[in-house]
Amino acid sequence: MRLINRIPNRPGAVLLAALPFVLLLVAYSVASDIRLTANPSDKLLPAPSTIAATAERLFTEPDRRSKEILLWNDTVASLARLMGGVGISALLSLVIGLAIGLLPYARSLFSSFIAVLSMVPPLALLPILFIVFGLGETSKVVLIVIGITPFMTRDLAQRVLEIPKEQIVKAQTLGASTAVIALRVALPQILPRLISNVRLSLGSAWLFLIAAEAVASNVGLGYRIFLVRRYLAMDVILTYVIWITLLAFIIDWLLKTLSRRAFPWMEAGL
Amino acid sequence: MRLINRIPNRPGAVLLAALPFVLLLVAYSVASDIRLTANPSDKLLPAPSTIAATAERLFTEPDRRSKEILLWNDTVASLARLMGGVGISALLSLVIGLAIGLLPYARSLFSSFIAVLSMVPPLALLPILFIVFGLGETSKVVLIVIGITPFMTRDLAQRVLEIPKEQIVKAQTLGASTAVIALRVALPQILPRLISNVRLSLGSAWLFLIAAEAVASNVGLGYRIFLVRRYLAMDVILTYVIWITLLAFIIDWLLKTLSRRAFPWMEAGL
Amino acid sequence: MGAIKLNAVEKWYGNVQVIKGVDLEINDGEFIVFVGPSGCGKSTLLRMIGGLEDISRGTLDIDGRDVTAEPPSKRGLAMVFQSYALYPHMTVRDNMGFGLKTAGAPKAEIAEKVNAAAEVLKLDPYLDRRPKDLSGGQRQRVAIGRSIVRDPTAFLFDEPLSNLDAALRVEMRYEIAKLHQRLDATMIYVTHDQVEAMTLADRIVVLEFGVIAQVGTPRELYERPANLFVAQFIGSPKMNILACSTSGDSYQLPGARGGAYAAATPAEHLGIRPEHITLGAPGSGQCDGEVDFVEYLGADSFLVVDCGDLGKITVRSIGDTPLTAGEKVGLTFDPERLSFFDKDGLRT
Amino acid sequence: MGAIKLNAVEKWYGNVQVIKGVDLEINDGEFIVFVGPSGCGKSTLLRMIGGLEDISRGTLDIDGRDVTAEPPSKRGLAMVFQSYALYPHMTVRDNMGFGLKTAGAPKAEIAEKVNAAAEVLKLDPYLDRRPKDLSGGQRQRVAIGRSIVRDPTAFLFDEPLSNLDAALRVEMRYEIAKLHQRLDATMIYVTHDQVEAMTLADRIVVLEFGVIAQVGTPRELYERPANLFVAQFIGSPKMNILACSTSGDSYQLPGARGGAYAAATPAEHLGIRPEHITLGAPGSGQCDGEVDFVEYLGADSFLVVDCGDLGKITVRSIGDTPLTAGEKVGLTFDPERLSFFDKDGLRT
Repeated sequence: MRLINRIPNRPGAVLLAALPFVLLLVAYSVASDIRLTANPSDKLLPAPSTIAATAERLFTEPDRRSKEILLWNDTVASLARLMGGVGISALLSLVIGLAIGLLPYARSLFSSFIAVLSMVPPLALLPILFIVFGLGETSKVVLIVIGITPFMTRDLAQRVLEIPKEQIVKAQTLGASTAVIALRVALPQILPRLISNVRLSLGSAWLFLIAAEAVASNVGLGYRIFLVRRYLAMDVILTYVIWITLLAFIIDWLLKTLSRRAFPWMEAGL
Repeated sequence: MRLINRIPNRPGAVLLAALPFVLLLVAYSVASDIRLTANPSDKLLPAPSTIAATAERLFTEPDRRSKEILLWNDTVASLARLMGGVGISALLSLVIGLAIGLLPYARSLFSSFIAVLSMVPPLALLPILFIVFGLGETSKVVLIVIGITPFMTRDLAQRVLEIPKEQIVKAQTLGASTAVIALRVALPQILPRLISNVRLSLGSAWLFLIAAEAVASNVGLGYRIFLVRRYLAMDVILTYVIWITLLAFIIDWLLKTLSRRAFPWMEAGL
Repeated sequence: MGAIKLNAVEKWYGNVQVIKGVDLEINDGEFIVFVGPSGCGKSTLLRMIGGLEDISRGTLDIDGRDVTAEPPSKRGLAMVFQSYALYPHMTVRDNMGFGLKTAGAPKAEIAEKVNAAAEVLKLDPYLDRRPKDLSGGQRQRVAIGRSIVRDPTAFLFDEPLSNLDAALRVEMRYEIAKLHQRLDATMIYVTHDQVEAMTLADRIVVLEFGVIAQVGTPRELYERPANLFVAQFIGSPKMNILACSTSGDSYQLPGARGGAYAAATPAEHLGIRPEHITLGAPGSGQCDGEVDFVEYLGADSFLVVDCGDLGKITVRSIGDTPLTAGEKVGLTFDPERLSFFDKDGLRT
Repeated sequence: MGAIKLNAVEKWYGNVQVIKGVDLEINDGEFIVFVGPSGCGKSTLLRMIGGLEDISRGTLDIDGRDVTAEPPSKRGLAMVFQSYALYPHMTVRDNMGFGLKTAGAPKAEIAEKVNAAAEVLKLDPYLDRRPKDLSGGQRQRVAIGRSIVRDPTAFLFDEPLSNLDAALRVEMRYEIAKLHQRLDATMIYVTHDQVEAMTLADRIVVLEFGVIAQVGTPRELYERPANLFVAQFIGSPKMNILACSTSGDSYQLPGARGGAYAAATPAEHLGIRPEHITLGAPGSGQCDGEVDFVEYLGADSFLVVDCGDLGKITVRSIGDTPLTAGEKVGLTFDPERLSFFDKDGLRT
């Protein structure tokens, strides 16, 4: 029987799916064990137990100087920047995307500008943002906005253009004005797409956030990771990495659930 | 007549498309002029003529100490890292993507691992890469590979799964083995997609490159931008930003042309 | 009221003329069907009437008023699309009430009119569903309902049934016919399906390359096609067309026997439909041939008879036929049912 | 050689039984058509024969050899899909030669066989094109050619014409019939189109919910349907089915006149096709009714006659009809053409 037709049975599939994770864990544990045996003060591959202990300390014990739990402060600061940037981008892309998709004049005006804009690597603009907006919150939020708005706008505009011509024509023969068509015909149909765009863009948004925080900040998840790198504090870094991944996963799941709840008419809509 | 039906005529459309660029240029010139009139040694908004002069100097005059033209050194170093990372990612994603798409066993084995992997913000891993691989070239290339491979792999696997079942079945009834199906039926059909994936991923690859160079390097486009930020050398930064954008545009155009030349059967293929 | 008049209407896309001067008067309450092969301009003509395409030259009158320059929303016409064009995010009720709501009608009036239309179209149980939860036929009914609610001057249908399967198509065809009886509104209907055209139309307009080939009742088109194009386009299987010559009051077929000819002008083509030929012994009737193959369809059988120089002639035999491939037969043409065409393809 | 035998073949998906024990013998060189409504299992059955679906229970023999456990590539069958399943990146030549190349045939042999198949299918001019540059009909021919090249034991067609437009469908139907004559290979053909089934098949297999409802020649199915399902599935417009009762050697229709009845077992349903009813004055024939509406199709007209308690009866009138809606008529059933069914729907 061809390999192509060999299908693992149910428990086999679960086992296979778990395999890479298990292997990774085992490999790490063994490597960590070997290094620690050779040099008990080695910090490069801390034992899993050390990581767990560090994680517990980070989540619960306040900093000696500030009396605050740094991890929670970092999380709140980073999430605020992330939400701010993504929220502004979503709003901008919705408005401009609708305009480009519906109005030929807006299409002529914006589309090539946005196409050129999307070719500029946003991180290269970060130094300019720091110079113009200073090292504060603004430049971090603006970096996220610059980074993800062009993509979201182009995609939403495309989606508006994909709305069957007949729907727009029918609305016109039924007496709808441009505003009514935008708000009652086009907008509801691109809202689900907006959410899926936000989900897709969140990965990039995290990148911009971490980059900005790494370069200049005094609080935030990205700042902390790059700060503790100097002390080779692998246990702290790994805790933060896992925590960020978990946050990303939860946000994605929330958005997916929202989309399914809010737009039940979406799948296979004609 | 509804706004929705007003279509600009040909010259009008060109004019409209040029408008945002012209406005941006004019606004910059005016702002620069005002600041320079107030303070002739202001560095924040250098006059367009200053930028042009700087650009000419950067492209042609060698550095006094090293006797080499830094911009070309930076470009070569950055492009080498970019190509290395993207090349490795393309190869990896092709092989793993084909395996996941064609073989149920590989699908069980890899797909959830890659799904989890793609949720980890790669920039958060950068400190770990620096610690593990040191500050040299390896960690920069690995960052790019980690950053873009999961997305490309998932997309290629998806594309393989989208090849109509009948094509695979037909190949089997015509006596093709798994290897023949992979190499003669599936591979040629996903190659165009690989190129479009590379095009899509290059934006991210540039980001990872600039981020890695900004944090730790001694040559490279990203390194230079963040270095001169300290001296507020806006003219240098702007030259570099425009140069990076141009490079990104040229690479994209080359890939697009390659794809169109190499896969003429692609569009509307059934 | 819904009388529509097209005066020398033309459509140009750049230098390409798609509609080449169409004159047509449609009476109030009439059911008109546009048919023709793809690319003949039937949909373009409908969209020009609906105002979705500009009229390049000529004028369009509705109820005696020139509406050539008016936007679609002012013409009072309702278009029903092949793709339904329903709004996927709205319920059936909201879809049907959309036009009234944009017109600012009071809620009670909207509800009343939507319910009335839903009753006519048997959509009452589905008013709170979304389009994706409906079958193809139900979606098409919602699309029609959305138009009914606005009391249009006329309905324009653009291949409304072509996305439905065969059984549903027959059913919806019947429902549209009933709807026309009940509303008594003018309807213009575009289709490429002959059966739809024949069964629905008061008059059929056959288009060929942007020109009207013939306008007439289904009977006129079927029995007295005005030219070779209409003769071959209407009817399935196609009318047999044979080369012939005429002299005085008789016609001749090459290598076969002829018959009486009545028209004044000479003809070069003879048309005879498969059901107007009877099979007999070789030597009888107008020509002889050999059965090439037989298609048995149950109610009828179609025989393709190879008549040498005359070509292959399709003959209908009612019910089954005792003939099989290879047998020699004589073909008798019903003299009442012959169509003759001159060298330009026009009926003599 | 291509004799295929299904022995009590069953298909289960978990707890759902899709094919419920099918026995069928297909002779070498026969053209067999599977028809049935969607969901009847006709495609599943074809895919089981082709080896694309496992056979849950029962066995499959090809030329006397049990191939139930063999993979598709060992059965020597060639499947032609509705979607063509051509390789978009290969030329027509490479698509057609794919099977030979994987089998390691020498280049000269591949070229020769591909050219031979291309000639049969009139594909010579297109050998260097890619699928996207071909029309639908040409793509389907390439798909057939790819199968011919391997000299299969039998061809399996899965609704091969359903993606083509009406005119092309008629043409390709004719070509498939010719191909069958020329290759003389066993062909199994799945379709939901009755006309394809009637005109192509040596024998038709009608499936209903995974069970064979009837196997027979097109004539047998049309003239002597074994049960109510086949009676109503084959034929368009449908056979009229009326409630009736029998006593001894006569049958009665509620509120109308009956006639002679020959079978031994009592019947509860009478079936009569539209073309086997003649129209006469009220009071004549089996029942009276009022014309509800008339559909004129040119070659025939169909009258729907409202017969009160008996329901609406469709009657074919050859050519035109003088009758119009509202007129009273009497319906005479051709006694030779009546079908009777008992309370279980089986022919008496």
